[in-house]
Amino acid sequence: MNPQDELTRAVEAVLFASEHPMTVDEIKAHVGAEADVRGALADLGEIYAGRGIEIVRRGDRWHFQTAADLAHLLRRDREESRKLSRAGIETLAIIAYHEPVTRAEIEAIRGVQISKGTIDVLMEAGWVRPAGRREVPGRPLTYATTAGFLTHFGLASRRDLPGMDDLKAAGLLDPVDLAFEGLEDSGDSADAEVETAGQED
Amino acid sequence: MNPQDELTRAVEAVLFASEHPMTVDEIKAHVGAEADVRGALADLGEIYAGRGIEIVRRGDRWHFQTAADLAHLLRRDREESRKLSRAGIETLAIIAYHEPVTRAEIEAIRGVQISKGTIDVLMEAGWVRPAGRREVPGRPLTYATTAGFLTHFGLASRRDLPGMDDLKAAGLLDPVDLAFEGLEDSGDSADAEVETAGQED
Amino acid sequence: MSEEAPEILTIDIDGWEGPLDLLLALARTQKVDLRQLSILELVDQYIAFVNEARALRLELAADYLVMAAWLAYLKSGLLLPRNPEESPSPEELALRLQLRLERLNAMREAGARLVARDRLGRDIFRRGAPEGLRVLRKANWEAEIYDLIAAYGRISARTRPVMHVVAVRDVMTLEEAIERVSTLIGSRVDWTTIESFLPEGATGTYRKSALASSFVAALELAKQGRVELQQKSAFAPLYLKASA
Repeated sequence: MNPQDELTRAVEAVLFASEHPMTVDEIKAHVGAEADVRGALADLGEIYAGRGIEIVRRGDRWHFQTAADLAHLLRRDREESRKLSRAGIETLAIIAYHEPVTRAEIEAIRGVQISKGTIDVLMEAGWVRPAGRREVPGRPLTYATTAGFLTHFGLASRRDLPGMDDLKAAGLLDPVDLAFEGLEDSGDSADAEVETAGQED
Repeated sequence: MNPQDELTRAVEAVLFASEHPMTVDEIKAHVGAEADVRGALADLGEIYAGRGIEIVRRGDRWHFQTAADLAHLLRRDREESRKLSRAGIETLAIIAYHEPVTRAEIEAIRGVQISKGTIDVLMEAGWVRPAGRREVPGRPLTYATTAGFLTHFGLASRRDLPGMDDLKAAGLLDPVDLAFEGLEDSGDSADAEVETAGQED
Repeated sequence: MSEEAPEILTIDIDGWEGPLDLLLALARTQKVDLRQLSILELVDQYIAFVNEARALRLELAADYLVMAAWLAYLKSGLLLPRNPEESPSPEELALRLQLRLERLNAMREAGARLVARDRLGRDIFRRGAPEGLRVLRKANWEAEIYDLIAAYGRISARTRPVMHVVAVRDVMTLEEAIERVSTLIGSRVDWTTIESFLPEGATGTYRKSALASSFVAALELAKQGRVELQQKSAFAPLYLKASA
């Protein structure tokens, strides 16, 4: 077996044995600092393509997991007992698509105050973290998602969030004020709206 | 992919996700009672031969494990440089000058009790060893230095340790406050001294 | 839910998370893209909903009523002849409402898609029984020979017996002074200064010592009635004479 194959075996074993997703540096700590770990991970990606187990990257961490199409054989319902509330799901989505985002910004989008517990539940699940303060009056705390969020929802990065590109292109991730100014600038102005409204009346 | 390959994938995923080694019947509970699980297990044995992961049978149960020859990668030794505490260095000095010496004698010389951990650290460092028991009531253990101690400190033998006269000549036996004043006079407080002198003029 | 008729919404009042949420649900019943939404129709839907709720004597939170009032105002603004002075214009307010609904809707749909994904621990699994990786920390203890020697010096300095040596100083003891003064006083007839009792050639600290001892000797002899003392004022010369 050539050295690179030996390394691939080593990376495979380390990642397989690990209880947590690992960064390239963490893997190197086990297989050697000089090793071409990225190359080995790419090899493993090919070896496991189409198998019952796959090697995936979530954020900057790698791990093995079962193939998605086999979920029906494995699905466990225990997790569903602590199902997220609608407020929880929406708050999580707003944080994920807008991060870093303040509580006030979340509330502005939802049009309703969020209870203290909603963000707590998301933090307890390990999906959301405080992400520093915004340098505006009051210095409000901002929130962002974690590596655990990417891992749990099977996202390689935030760019993989469902519909992210479409939402961005449609300006739906911009605040209302910004979107409004954009509409006025582009000539698709309030006047047009009035006519529409008038016609429909 | 043919049905047997599909089954092999399924068995692979089920076994991977299981928290315990599984019997053929337990695997069938997931992949179907009619499935040729034994055939799939045999296929997996071939697929994983020589890889970083292997599929093994223990009694009538099957599970994945990392290849035995890679077990050393799962353990990582990390060396950390740590400075010996004051209690540690003092205890080591007493052992070096008075060996063989009991814990009670060390404490009498230091004038302070020593914790159990202090001598453990010196033994872990490879500088101190138990050196038999003293034939007095209670038969206390005595301690002495090791060859590793001499090597680390660059000594040919214990006789190379400076004697009391040398220590005195080096100013190391001066009471602490006098020695401290000596340092201040010759050292960084020289500026302060000049100012004082100036004021007195 | 969005397919349901407004009448059914009335019995579901507790299910709404605020007026905006209710507005979005009502907007969806128009079955158009939110960009084509008729704000006037939405206002009518909302106000009808609130009125119906009141008719059924359902408790409505204050913010639902505030929204109803605001929407009624918005509707009149949109329908009445325009007042160019008014800012923001009703059209701008309507557009902003539509933009808010679009954004809430986008996040609601995104959230639904997010939680419907194959999720780790529910649909996708990591290895059930990983061996785990272990890090064995090995301390590499450091100490220099100087540290060792200095430590021993420190202990020795701290614990060795302390001997106090008093330097030998040139002094005249009290006994010596009494002897000397009582001998000399016999040979003096007149008052003489105490300084004249000091040994000739005595200087420095020895002279000071002799003076102090001679003074105390003079006091002692005076107490015994063998000497008389005389001094005109404080710090004036001190005179001695044998008692008569």
